Amino acid sequence: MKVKLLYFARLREVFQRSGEDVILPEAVADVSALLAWLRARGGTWSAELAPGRAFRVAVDQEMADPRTALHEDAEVAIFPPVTGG
Amino acid sequence: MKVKLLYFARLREVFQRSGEDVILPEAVADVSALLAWLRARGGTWSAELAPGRAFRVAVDQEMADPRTALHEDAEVAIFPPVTGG
Amino acid sequence: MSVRVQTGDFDVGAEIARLRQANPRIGAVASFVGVVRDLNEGRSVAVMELECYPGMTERSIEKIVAEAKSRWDIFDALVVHRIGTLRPADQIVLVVVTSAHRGDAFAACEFLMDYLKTRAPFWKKEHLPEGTRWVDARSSDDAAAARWGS
Amino acid sequence: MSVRVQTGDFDVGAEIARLRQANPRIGAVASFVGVVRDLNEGRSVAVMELECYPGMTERSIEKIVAEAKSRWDIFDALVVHRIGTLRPADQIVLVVVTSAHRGDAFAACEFLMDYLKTRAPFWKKEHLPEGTRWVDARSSDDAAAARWGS
Repeated sequence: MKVKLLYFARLREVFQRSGEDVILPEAVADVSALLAWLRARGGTWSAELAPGRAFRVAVDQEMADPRTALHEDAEVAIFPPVTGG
Repeated sequence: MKVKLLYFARLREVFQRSGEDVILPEAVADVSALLAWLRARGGTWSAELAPGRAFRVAVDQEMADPRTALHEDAEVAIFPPVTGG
Repeated sequence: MSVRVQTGDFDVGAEIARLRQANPRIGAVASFVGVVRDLNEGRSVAVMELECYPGMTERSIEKIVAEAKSRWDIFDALVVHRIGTLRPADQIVLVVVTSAHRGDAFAACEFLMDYLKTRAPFWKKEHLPEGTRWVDARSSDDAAAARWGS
Repeated sequence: MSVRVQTGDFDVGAEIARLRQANPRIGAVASFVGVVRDLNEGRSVAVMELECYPGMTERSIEKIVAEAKSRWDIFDALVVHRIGTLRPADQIVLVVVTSAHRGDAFAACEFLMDYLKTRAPFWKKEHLPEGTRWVDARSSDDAAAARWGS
């Protein structure tokens, strides 16, 4: 399944990218599985996305939780807690 | 005792004057006595300033009550309840 | 602090800019503009007249501003209130409050407006199709002022 | 309803005038301007950068405005939020709410500001003398949003 990943603010800087198009294995069907898949990259990925770290996930521009399902061409954004204007 | 009387809004129109300089008898020393003295004029004065009618009195630009004392050259204003902007 | 009662109109943007000027600690500017509506209590209003008590009106507003400053952590407040003949869509009153944080700015601004509508010496006369009438004090405004526990 | 996220500055007076235009039933205009302070949590701030999530940021604010309209009796609301590089005294955010009466205008304006500061996707980076830092979410803002019981 192809999804678009977006990163904002501190996570954009730490991951050194604002986004990427990734092809997910069939087993990666929800946000929880996607995070595990990203953590498997190791390094900053496993550190920043570890359980207990403060980050948020949106799917198709709606706030998501670990059980939110993914779909072909989903836009998945990962970002720190918002800090307002 | 000489005092300056001011009337505002509806009372200015009913009394057909915006103010007047009056010489009060010696016995008229507070707001309550002043109102009785004005009511003694009869007509609209006794009607508009009757107990129970809605009006306010300020002495020297401070809200007053019946017991507020008058003094030489006091500025006494009588007006309807305020209605804001 | 600045309190003005005037017949002329005011420029909201210019007034806010002037109040903010030269205070880099301001983080929040709450403001309110009151406008003449074409309806009041269901009646069509063409023209209204606002009367004040020159001197006492300004002094009473200055006292209200001082009270707001003692109750909330605000830098400054501006009140501009018009008197004279006003028509629907005309601006009547402007309140601007500056603070470091929005909570104090909002609270002080609303507090000042509640007092202006209920306690400050202004009287309003409406020109209706069938003639003119002095507006009566409104109990809903009294209730708004009562919230502040004075 | 109007929601804009932009790098450029805004003109408070002109925005208020545009929102008021052609609605003679408006009696109350509450507005709020957020400004970059030269101090944040006691630290001197020279420059800050604001980042948004293009698309989601606008949509989330539009939803907040729709919620404000369902909660309070208001005519219209405008939100203008800047992103990019901002310096002390720069305007960051403008919220304007029009209503027949002041209570609804104030409440909706403060509600919108609380949500903008806590829920809308914006991230702030400060340039301090010793380097840059991403600002952490503040618990006082969370408390302000929690008041609205959502």
